[in-house]
Amino acid sequence: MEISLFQAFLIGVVYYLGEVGTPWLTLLFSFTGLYRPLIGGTIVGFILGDPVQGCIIGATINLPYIAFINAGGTSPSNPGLAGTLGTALAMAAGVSPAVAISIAIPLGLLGTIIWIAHMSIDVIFVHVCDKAAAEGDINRLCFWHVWPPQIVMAIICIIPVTIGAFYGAGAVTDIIANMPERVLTALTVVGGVLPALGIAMNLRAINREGTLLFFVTGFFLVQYVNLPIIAIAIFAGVIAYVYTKLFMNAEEA
Amino acid sequence: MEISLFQAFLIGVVYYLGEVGTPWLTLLFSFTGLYRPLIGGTIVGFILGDPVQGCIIGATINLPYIAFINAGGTSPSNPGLAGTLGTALAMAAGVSPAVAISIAIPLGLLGTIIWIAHMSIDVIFVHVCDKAAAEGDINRLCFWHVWPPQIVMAIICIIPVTIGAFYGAGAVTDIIANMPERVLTALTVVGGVLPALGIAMNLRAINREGTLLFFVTGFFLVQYVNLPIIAIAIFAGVIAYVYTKLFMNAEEA
Amino acid sequence: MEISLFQAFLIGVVYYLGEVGTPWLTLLFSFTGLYRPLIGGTIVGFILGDPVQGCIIGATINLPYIAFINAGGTSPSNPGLAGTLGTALAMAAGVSPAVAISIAIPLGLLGTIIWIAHMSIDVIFVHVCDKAAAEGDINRLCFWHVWPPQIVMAIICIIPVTIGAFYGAGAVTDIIANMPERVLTALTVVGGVLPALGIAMNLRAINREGTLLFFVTGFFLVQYVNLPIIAIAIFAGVIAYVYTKLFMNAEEA
Amino acid sequence: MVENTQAISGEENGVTKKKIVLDRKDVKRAFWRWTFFSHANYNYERLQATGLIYALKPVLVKLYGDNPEAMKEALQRHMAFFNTEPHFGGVIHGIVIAMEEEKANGAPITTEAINGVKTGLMGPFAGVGDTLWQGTLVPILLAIGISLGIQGNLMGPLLYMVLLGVIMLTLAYNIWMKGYEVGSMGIQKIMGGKMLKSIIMGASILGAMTLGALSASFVTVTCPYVINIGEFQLALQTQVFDAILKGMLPLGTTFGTYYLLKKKKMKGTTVLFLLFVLAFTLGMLGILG
Amino acid sequence: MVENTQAISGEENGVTKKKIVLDRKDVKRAFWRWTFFSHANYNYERLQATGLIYALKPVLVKLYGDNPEAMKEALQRHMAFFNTEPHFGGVIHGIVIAMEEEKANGAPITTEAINGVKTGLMGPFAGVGDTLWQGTLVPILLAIGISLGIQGNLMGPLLYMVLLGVIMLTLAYNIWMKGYEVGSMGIQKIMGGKMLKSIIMGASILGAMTLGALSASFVTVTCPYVINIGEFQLALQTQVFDAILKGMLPLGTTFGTYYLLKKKKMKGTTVLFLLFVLAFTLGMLGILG
Amino acid sequence: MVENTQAISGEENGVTKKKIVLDRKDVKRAFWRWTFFSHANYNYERLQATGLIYALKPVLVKLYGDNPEAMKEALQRHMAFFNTEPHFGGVIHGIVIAMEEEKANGAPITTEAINGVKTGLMGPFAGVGDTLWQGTLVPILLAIGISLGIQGNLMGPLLYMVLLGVIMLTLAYNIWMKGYEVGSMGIQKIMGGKMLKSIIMGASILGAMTLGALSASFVTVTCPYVINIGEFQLALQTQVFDAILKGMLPLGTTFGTYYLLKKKKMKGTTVLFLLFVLAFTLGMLGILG
Ligand SMILES: OC[C@H]1O[C@H](O)[C@@H](O)[C@@H](O)[C@@H]1O
Ligand SMILES: OC[C@H]1O[C@H](O)[C@@H](O)[C@@H](O)[C@@H]1O
Ligand SMILES: OC[C@H]1O[C@H](O)[C@@H](O)[C@@H](O)[C@@H]1O
Repeated sequence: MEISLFQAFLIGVVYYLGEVGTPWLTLLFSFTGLYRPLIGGTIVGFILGDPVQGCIIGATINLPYIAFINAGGTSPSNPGLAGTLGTALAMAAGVSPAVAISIAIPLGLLGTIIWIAHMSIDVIFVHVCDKAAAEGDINRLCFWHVWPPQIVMAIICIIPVTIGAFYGAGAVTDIIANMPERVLTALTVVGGVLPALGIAMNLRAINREGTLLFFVTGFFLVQYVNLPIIAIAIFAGVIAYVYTKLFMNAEEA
Repeated sequence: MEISLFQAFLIGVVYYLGEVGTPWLTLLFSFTGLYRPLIGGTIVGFILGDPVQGCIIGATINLPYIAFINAGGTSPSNPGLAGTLGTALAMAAGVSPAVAISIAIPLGLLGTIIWIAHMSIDVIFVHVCDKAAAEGDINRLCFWHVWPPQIVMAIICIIPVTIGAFYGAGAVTDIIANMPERVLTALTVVGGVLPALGIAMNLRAINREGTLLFFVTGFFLVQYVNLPIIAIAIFAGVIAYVYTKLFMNAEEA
Repeated sequence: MEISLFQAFLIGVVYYLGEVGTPWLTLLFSFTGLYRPLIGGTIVGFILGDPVQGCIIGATINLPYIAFINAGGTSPSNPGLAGTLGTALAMAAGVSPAVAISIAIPLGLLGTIIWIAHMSIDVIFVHVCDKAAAEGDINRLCFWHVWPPQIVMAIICIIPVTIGAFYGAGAVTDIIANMPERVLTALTVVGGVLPALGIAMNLRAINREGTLLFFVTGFFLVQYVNLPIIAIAIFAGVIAYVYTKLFMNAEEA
Repeated sequence: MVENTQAISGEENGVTKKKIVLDRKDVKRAFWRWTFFSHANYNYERLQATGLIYALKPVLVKLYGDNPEAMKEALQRHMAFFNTEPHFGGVIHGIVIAMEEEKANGAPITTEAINGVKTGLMGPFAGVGDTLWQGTLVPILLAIGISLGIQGNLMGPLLYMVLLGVIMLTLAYNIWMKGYEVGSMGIQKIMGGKMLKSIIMGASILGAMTLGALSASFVTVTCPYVINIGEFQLALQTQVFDAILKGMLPLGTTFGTYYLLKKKKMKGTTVLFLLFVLAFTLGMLGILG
Repeated sequence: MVENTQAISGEENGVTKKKIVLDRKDVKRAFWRWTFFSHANYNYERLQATGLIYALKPVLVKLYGDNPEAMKEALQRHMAFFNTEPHFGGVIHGIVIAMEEEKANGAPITTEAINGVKTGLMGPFAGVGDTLWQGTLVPILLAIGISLGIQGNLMGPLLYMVLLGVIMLTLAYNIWMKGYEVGSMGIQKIMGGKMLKSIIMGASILGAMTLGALSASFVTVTCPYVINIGEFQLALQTQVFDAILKGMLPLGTTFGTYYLLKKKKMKGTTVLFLLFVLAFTLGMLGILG
Repeated sequence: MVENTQAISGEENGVTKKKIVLDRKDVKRAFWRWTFFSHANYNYERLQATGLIYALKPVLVKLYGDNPEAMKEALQRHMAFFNTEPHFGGVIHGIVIAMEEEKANGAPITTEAINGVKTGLMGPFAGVGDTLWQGTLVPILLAIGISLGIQGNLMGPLLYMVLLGVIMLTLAYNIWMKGYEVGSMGIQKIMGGKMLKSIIMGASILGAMTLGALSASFVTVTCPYVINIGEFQLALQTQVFDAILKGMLPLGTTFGTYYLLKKKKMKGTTVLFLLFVLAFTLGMLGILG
């Protein structure tokens, strides 16, 4: 499959719209929307004319990022890039979803550069805002909150992705074609291991006594009782309520 | 199948004996005995010469009334009539258990008239008892507690059911024969929805903070873990004990 | 299969090394090691040249002793003898594991004699130690703690088992050959019932309010949710922690 | 009980009036009269009032048989509104018998005291009793009985009836006798202490969870509707509802019903009618099925 | 809120100064400005500081529009470092708006008081919010969405997005408005009392258990290695690991990762790199697969 | 420990007597002597008394080797009845060593104090230890080991032995050393505080639940009896017992056995005999099978 320059550009826009810090879709529909490969991949599929394939590949690429968390602005990876550019290249190269994952993961790693760049550059605009504040000029402050940062971000998001999508397809097809079976297996292993990172970072963010105990409970309810996530979330909700209620009841007695 | 007048009369007696307020079998074996279609239907089956078929139909009719509750004398339906007359008519018409349910449900609704009638008429006898009490005449009081109400109740229970069972069979057969498929499906839907009422009334009777939480737990243990009721009752018993123990432990500490 | 005198002697040694009170393997690897038919049987299998068969038979014989407990030196049975001599005779007679169990159980019963004997005889050596203590002679005390008791125990363990293994095989083969089917079934029933004793003794040793409740929970989690033991142990651990935490939290509040 | 009463009556009257002592047999007879006749004259105005008197007859006759005035008072005392769950609530009757016995022997027990016990306990024990009996045990046993019976196995109704009878009569009998034994003293322990509160709390948890299980097992609502968007077919039940949450519709139905009863304070019959019409209509339209 | 403020300002100034009253509309406008623009200038130095001011603009203009000095103060006040989870943390904004309103009407509310509320609550609500939103709800809905989407069912992404949007926006809106309603008084209840502690505890349990489930469902580590000892073959995965404990390797991997992050205090990127190299190498060697 | 002791002995004697300090090596040697020889002379009269002395020999020789009188006292002190679970109970030995060390260096520790620690702790730690070791861990690992072994997989016995050895020896060693480190001071914390109570409670819950699981998995009692009433056939096991409650008979058997042991206070051997005869007879009659 060929990717036209216009399609490549649209994919760049999708990536930009999903990045944390773009206001146009709200944080909710960007960071926990387009930024997730499940959504980003499907939209890229639409752009490339096959939403169903985009959805399948996006969903697969999303697997290692299922418990991805970005708390307080620290991020070890960039699922947004993995989901958009990753899906695009995978579709262009016509590979299976399992192989798509091994294209996407390195992209996710590379993507952190974009994140760090924008989080750093924005510091400049804050200082301009400081001056506006000192003068009591709220309009200027609000202008600098939105436009300069967004222009910068649009540039650093859209340009690389457009280029990557337009020129990358061929390169990726070549690399994949020459990759030994072993390496693909090894990359699948990597894909299976990576969700552990999101989960562990999440756990660290919770960071309370007894956390690991409840973690283990959820883990083995899946392993031995084979419950789906939603069922465990329900039971976890009940347990959380009961435990907290009994604990607090004792505290105040 | 024909229902003889004598059989019809016997079915009337079965209904009477199961009604709340008949003393002859105790409240336990009437209200939570013959009154339940599982039991009433089986006995009607005996009378009509096919206890196994009566049992099957009675059990089916009992489904929407499984959590039926009558607390403090308020009752939205009459499973007793549904179970006895319903089983009789269904067997006479030779219909499937699924259809039997749609004969029985309207009967259950009609039956509330009998209940309201007897609960109202008995008020008369209470006032006679008041007089006996004022005279300190315990024997007269006890006489009026039993005989007049029972005679009234026998009349309003046995006569309509005898008539219904004797004459109703033909009518029911006709109606069923001419009923479109759609309607039967719709009645099955009704049968599936109705247990919700008994359950909701039951829940309202419990009426404590946290009730819905435990309700939801039981619900999803069935949905996702596929436990039978008895297993859930056992685990619920353990949870009830533990929760109460911990709660009270804190209260008194 | 023939058992040579040397093999019979080795089996006696295995039994001796597994008995509670032999120091050479530590209590851990004797009492909860060789003493368990799973281990003892496998070793006897090695000696008789077929470790896999020994393992199968030992594992089977271990079933009724799975929750065997010996707390404070009181023991209703001797799994050590059942596991070693039992496996040896079963292998010699070439019987199925199910039959092996019915050879082993009576041996386990007989074995308590050996246990009682050594627990009684050792009292003598304690009195000698008392004298050593009164003289402040720690070397003598330590000598009497180890050597005399071990010599006695080696004798009462090794000799009977050697004789039993050497001469018993024939007798057992004969008995088994002439045993009616019924009796074998009945012995299987016995084998199925006996684990109840170990479990009940264990429960009695725990002996706290609420114990039976948690027991019942574990029981029905297996019956209705089909969880393996290890899963239940994990969930039990979590429950134990949570319950204790909430209980103590209330206590101290 | 007996010794206690004697002491009190002796001390108070100064003279040794003939003490009236109840047999355990009297208490048992009252139990059986109640078990059979509690609801024989059940009515909207006083509910179980005359049932209570009928049950207590052997006791009242023995205590007040030779004292028409006292009998009159006793009868009028118990003609008041009374309603409780008959099996667990039997503890109240046991206590009342013990109080009447003491009163008949001169203990200073007022009509108010007896009424207080009755009205104070009848509510809680109706709640606990109905939750455990009608609300939990009966549905559980019915679930077992129906599952056998629906296959034509007569053990279904039989097991249901036998298990229910044995469990409930054993409980009822012992609770009744316990009530008599603890008497009006023990009552304070039960009412004031944490026992009653514990029982209510435990029963409600047990009941609620079991009802949840019943709801999941016996409320069946499925939506066979399939949406067609061009060639894309979307089966609502399997591709939406089941994907989000198993049992979504039955749960929603049950909660909806509960909402109508509890927040909208509708009467059971109204809700029944509503459910009927709604389910029938949606069934006719092919939206539910 | 409004009446209260009036009373206070009236009493204090003695003179009836024109009172500035916020509309609910102003509060809602601020909510939407925040919802869209909270992170528009997100950066390492002050994080959401300018986002907060951008959101509060309609409020600040109304309150201090004719008072340049007060406006300057307000802007400088809010240029301070600020960061919280934007949906649950919206309660802080609501409270801040209520405080600014009172302050503008003369209540003795200091800059320190407003800062105290912001810095005191932003941490806890980041914790609770991230646990519930990113840590629990998003992964659950993703698990549902991915399981559909991976089969090519477009309901997967759709359901995910719709459910997430409805749930989070409803929550965020109500929390924000609640914050405004309780104002600075209610804040003490929330901060001091057990409510906040309860919410944090409950959220962490819910989150931890869900993460456990995710770990079991989505971390896949298996060892295809088979040991050959003579003719005896030992498949490590099925005959050792599975026999001891199902999911031993995924659990070990997750705990190992957690250990590196938490005890070794490694950065996420470092751990990612480590995992990548390790998994790749073991995969190449055929030890994992 | 060491510094502390020095201070005390120094102050008390006034003169700087040569202080005897134990090496960690001595404590470890004692641990291994105990691990091997605890039960070498196990007997009905004093149980592990001489085992304790055997274990402590290196310690006692170092502390009292040049003081025959003190040695005599020490030996007689420890010849008293002693029995505990050897792995978890090792904490007692650790404490005793620490106390002896202090005593030898002049701290005012009486024989009663040492005895108090031993008799006070040996019971609780036998309870906890037996519950966790024999009562929980061993049966769990046996269940795994047997399930493999019964299929002829030699990993069964191997895994059992290795896991048990590693877990228990690690625990035992650390508990022993911990006891020595906390010494007689820490003991008060353990005895008085809620820690010991917590451990006992937790262990008993864990143990009880595991036993329940074992009972369900390994007690097998089924009734093949079929009742014939005319043409109606009733299979007791499937149509009655299973319909009411899965595992009814094994549960009943276990509870019956428990009842005989606990309420009837029968001896284990008697119950074993009873069970044997009963099960055999019912098996011969075809009622069980
Ligand atoms: O941790 C609080 C908050 O920090 C940043 O604002 C972002 O990473 C948000 O997603 C997160 O909720
Ligand atoms: O609610 C208490 C009680 O009220 C009435 O007597 C009947 O409905 C009983 O079934 C119920 O138990
Ligand atoms: O009960 C404590 C202890 O007693 C004896 O020493 C033996 O039976 C041990 O196995 C047990 O742990």
